[in-house]
Amino acid sequence: MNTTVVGSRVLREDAWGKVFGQTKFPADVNLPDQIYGVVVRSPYPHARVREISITQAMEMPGVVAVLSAKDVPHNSHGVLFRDQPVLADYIRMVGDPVAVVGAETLEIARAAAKLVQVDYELMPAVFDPEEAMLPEVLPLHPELCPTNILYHMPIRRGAMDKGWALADVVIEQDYRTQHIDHAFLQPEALLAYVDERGHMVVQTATQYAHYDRGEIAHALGLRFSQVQVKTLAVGGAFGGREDISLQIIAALMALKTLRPVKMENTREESFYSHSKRHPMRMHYKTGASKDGKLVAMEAKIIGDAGAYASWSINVLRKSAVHATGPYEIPNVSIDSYAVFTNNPFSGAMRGFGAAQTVLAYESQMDLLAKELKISPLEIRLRNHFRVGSTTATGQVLTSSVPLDQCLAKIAPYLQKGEDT
Amino acid sequence: MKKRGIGIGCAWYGTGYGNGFPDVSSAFVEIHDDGSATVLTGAVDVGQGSNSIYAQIAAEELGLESQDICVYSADTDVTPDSGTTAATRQTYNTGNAVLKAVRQAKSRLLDYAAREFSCPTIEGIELKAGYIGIKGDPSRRMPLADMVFKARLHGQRLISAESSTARSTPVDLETGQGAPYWPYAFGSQMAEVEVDTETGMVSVLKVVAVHDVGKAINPTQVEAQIAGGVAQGLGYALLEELELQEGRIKNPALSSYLIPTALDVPNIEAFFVEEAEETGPFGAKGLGEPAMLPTVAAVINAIDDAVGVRITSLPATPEKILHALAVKKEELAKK
Amino acid sequence: MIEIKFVLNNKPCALNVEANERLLDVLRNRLGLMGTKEGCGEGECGACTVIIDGKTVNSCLVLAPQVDGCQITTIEGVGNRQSPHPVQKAFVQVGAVQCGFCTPGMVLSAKNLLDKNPQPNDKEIGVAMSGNLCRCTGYDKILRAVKLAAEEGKG
Amino acid sequence: MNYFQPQTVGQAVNIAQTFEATFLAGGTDLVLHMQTGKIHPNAIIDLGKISELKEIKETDGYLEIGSMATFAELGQSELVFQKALALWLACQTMGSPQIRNQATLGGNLGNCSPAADGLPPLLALGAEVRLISREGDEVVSLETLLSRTPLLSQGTLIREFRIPLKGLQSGFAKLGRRKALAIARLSVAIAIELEDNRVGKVRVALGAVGKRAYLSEILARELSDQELNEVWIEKGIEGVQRVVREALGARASAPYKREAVSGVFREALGTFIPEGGTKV
Repeated sequence: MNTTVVGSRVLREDAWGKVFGQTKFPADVNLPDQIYGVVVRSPYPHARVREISITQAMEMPGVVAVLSAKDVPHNSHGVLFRDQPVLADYIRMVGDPVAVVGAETLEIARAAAKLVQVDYELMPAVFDPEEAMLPEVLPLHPELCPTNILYHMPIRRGAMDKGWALADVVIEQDYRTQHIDHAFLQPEALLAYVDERGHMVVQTATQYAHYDRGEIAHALGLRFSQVQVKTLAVGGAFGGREDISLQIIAALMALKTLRPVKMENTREESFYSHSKRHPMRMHYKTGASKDGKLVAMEAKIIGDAGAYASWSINVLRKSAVHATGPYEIPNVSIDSYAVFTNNPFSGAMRGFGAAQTVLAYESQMDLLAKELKISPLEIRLRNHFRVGSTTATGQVLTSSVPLDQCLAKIAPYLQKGEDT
Repeated sequence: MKKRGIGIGCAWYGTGYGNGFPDVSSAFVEIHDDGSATVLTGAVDVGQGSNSIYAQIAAEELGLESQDICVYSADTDVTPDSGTTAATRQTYNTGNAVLKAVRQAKSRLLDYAAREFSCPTIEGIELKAGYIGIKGDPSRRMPLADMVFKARLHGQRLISAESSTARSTPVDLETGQGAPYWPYAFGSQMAEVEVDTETGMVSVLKVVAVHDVGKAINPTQVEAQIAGGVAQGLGYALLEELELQEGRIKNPALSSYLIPTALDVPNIEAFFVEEAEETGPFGAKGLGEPAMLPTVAAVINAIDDAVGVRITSLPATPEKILHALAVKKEELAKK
Repeated sequence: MIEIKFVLNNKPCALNVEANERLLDVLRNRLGLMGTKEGCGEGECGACTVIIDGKTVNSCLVLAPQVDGCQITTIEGVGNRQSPHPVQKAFVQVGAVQCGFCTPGMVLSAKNLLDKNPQPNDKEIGVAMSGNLCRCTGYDKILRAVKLAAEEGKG
Repeated sequence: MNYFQPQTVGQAVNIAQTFEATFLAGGTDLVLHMQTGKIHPNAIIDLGKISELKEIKETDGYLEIGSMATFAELGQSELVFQKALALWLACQTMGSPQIRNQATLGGNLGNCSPAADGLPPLLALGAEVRLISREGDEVVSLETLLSRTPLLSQGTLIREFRIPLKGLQSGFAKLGRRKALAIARLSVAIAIELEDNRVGKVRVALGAVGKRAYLSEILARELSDQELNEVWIEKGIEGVQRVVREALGARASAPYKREAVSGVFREALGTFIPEGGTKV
């Protein structure tokens, strides 16, 4: 198709404001008479909140309000299930918010947050996803699922016994990936206020303003039409701004005090207030025939969902669907699991479940190539998806599968320099 | 000793929410009296540049320049819902919604213009370089602004609202069979590394990344997405790890949770392959997430190529590499 | 309170500050200069970079009274839409800007480098930019932009 | 909180005698610690306006470095490059450009982190430190100073570092997790008397293998007065590994560091001996 503007190196209009430092991120906006919100977070991974004493904090001059679970009209939010409390009275991870302090200055709010006394009843915690899968371990979300296995996705294609019979070479190996933080440069920040219309306005950085609006409205018992989420410049996201972080807490404070509320995470608070990339344990067994064709693959993938569901079901589904890599394998058996633990909750992050399995399936390819004494490029050329290929889920790729072109472009670069 | 190795990694990625989840984007468009236009969408530009992509799509369709288009996004009082900026879906999904909306507003203009030019079908009308006129007759054209203004005086309003939905179906719960995502994006990367056999330190010397984008709506932004993805992939492969102790984060700081600096990222050669995705706006599909996928594999495979050890758990720290080298040495000694 | 006087973006400035106030907070909260960003608060990310007496520093690690008598340049003092600084122009042209949070600090580090060393080599550019973290760009376009700005400076 | 900004060393010392104050050098550690609440100074004496503390000069057989000289200034100094290469090298990789512009050598000693980049080179080069306190001036070897607890008594000002110019050749290498903004996981500074291929006196200092940087007497003994050749290098590597093993004992980082130190030692040698120290 002939295009003139599409396909051209048009300059980004927003870049100018950014190079001059004019672009407004949520931390950069203020309103007269605003108060500052600071969250009190749980230091324990699994506990019940017996009691919160706010007396001392409230006595501090400049403190306007201290709010906790009992102050939230509908105390839940979440992208798939509303399993995450706005302010928790039942703690499932270190960093769960239990209270929020609103004060005239940030310094007062921080000092007062230290004076909020929370009496925790500690409970046994589980941090290893495989241990968490055991039936005798206390389920973290009995209302969602009877055990900590939030999700299991099986993929069955072809016949495994037939597949293994065709395999001349088999590689079996375990792989592990780690917890990753998005580490976007701009920590969470926002400004929430009730405007002249009586509407709740939240100016923030998010990946989905309309979702935030719905969750704020739900938690506070407002109509969607009474809540405005206005996205300011977003200082990086990568999946870490999909779940609610401070939005509802700030809106709640603004609603209760009728003062504009400014909140800004420190970097440390930021680490505790958004999701993480799922660490995964992957057991892979892959077989190829001596002509270098993949014939069978089995994989078991366990993803640590942490304390809340967030996107875990979708993430582990994506892991399973992509577990073969971009290769045709006629006989496949894949099982992926999302498991609750008392670790920081896992959610969306760039790559979304397909990032972890790359380590496994591409390592398997190189290991197979070595056994078969063919080059890493060659084994990929013999197996990669083309138009008409069928994936492990039985999906036929009907168009636009130019992996061959990608490999052709890469091939000339597969030469290395000298050791030193 | 410092040993070099190269590695290759391939990846694929099903874009969109997938599994039959309604994956809908919306857009409002208004063409103004002076021939400029405003696009409203709920799609948040998180820095990747989606607003600029929508401006290009709208400008292309209206025969305007990108700077003639104002894109305003993600204000719930003003803009329609366009879904999450996630799942590598905003160029594709919201791009499609913007294109549909622009076409709808444009078709009203074309209808009006066809009458003005006494042309029995809008097929005979074209928008080009700020003008509207009869295809094949350069003498019969007028500035777009004049036509819009005329239309306005006749009570025509060139506004529109459209949605676009990606195709996806749920998979079978027992067998996982189904067509969960569309489209899929592909990519391949090569990494060259140098491994210090005494310290286990890995230097990445070069990365070449080739990605399938359907159509590069903005090549500069494509390259930028690729380089950013590679850098995150390098962090994932070599540096980053949240250290937990009983659920507590031991390194909740940028001085202890280490991401790559400018000196840790090598020269990145970014290429893209354009094979039009027929369902995408101007043939485009998404790139955001795929850009970071192959890097991990390329680096881990390159380490093996360099020093003959297979690192199976991320990140590939110097400790793990030295340990693997020691184990290998022991095994060789036994033989 | 301590009275301090300094030159900020070529204009004299005097104000009273607390001994333990950070320069970053003074710039943002007292003077409304929001172009200087806080990304980590520990001198790691460089988003709060300013130039003091010709040297880039992290304003989150500077106490306000320390700058008494100094010349300070923040991003607000570098270029504008009518006459962008060559570094700013190059950042836009090359596409070195994504989310933009690191950008002001990056621009200041690049400007300072070119002020001192108008023709830096690749290594010098990399080192000069190594105190500014970016999570979006992979630095590739940023380093190219600095190079372009240096080349433009030649002519 | 009181804040003082003296113009001379004398004023600074006088203030320190009157108030229980904390000296502020570059501030990269102090300001951070104040912000996180780790330190609550009663008063601050900002040394930033005392120009005499910033001097880097050669006098009477010594390279004198004022305590307020920044890592950037040292790293750009031709004199330091010529006379104290190990220190110059350490100044190239410490922190980031912004940190190097702010952080001072005196602050590096005062804060005295285990991974302090400036200290191993100073130890290897045999630096002395001139301290000023109410008791008066004291010149003490850095090695002796680092054995004191606390390092400095209240109100003691680090005036300057004095590196004796004995024609030592020196080098430095550090191992971090990344290439900038890296805290040393290991650092090695070596200074030797070198005549043709004959090694005279040898001093090896290590960073990040104990609470403070330290100079290894054992290595000095084992490596001094020998031919510089492959055997000597291998002996050095073996020695330095042994030292690290003993220093770290059962610490989790020990197995890695005692291996990796060989590469760091080799790299440090390579910074001043041609052929990367692998061939002589």
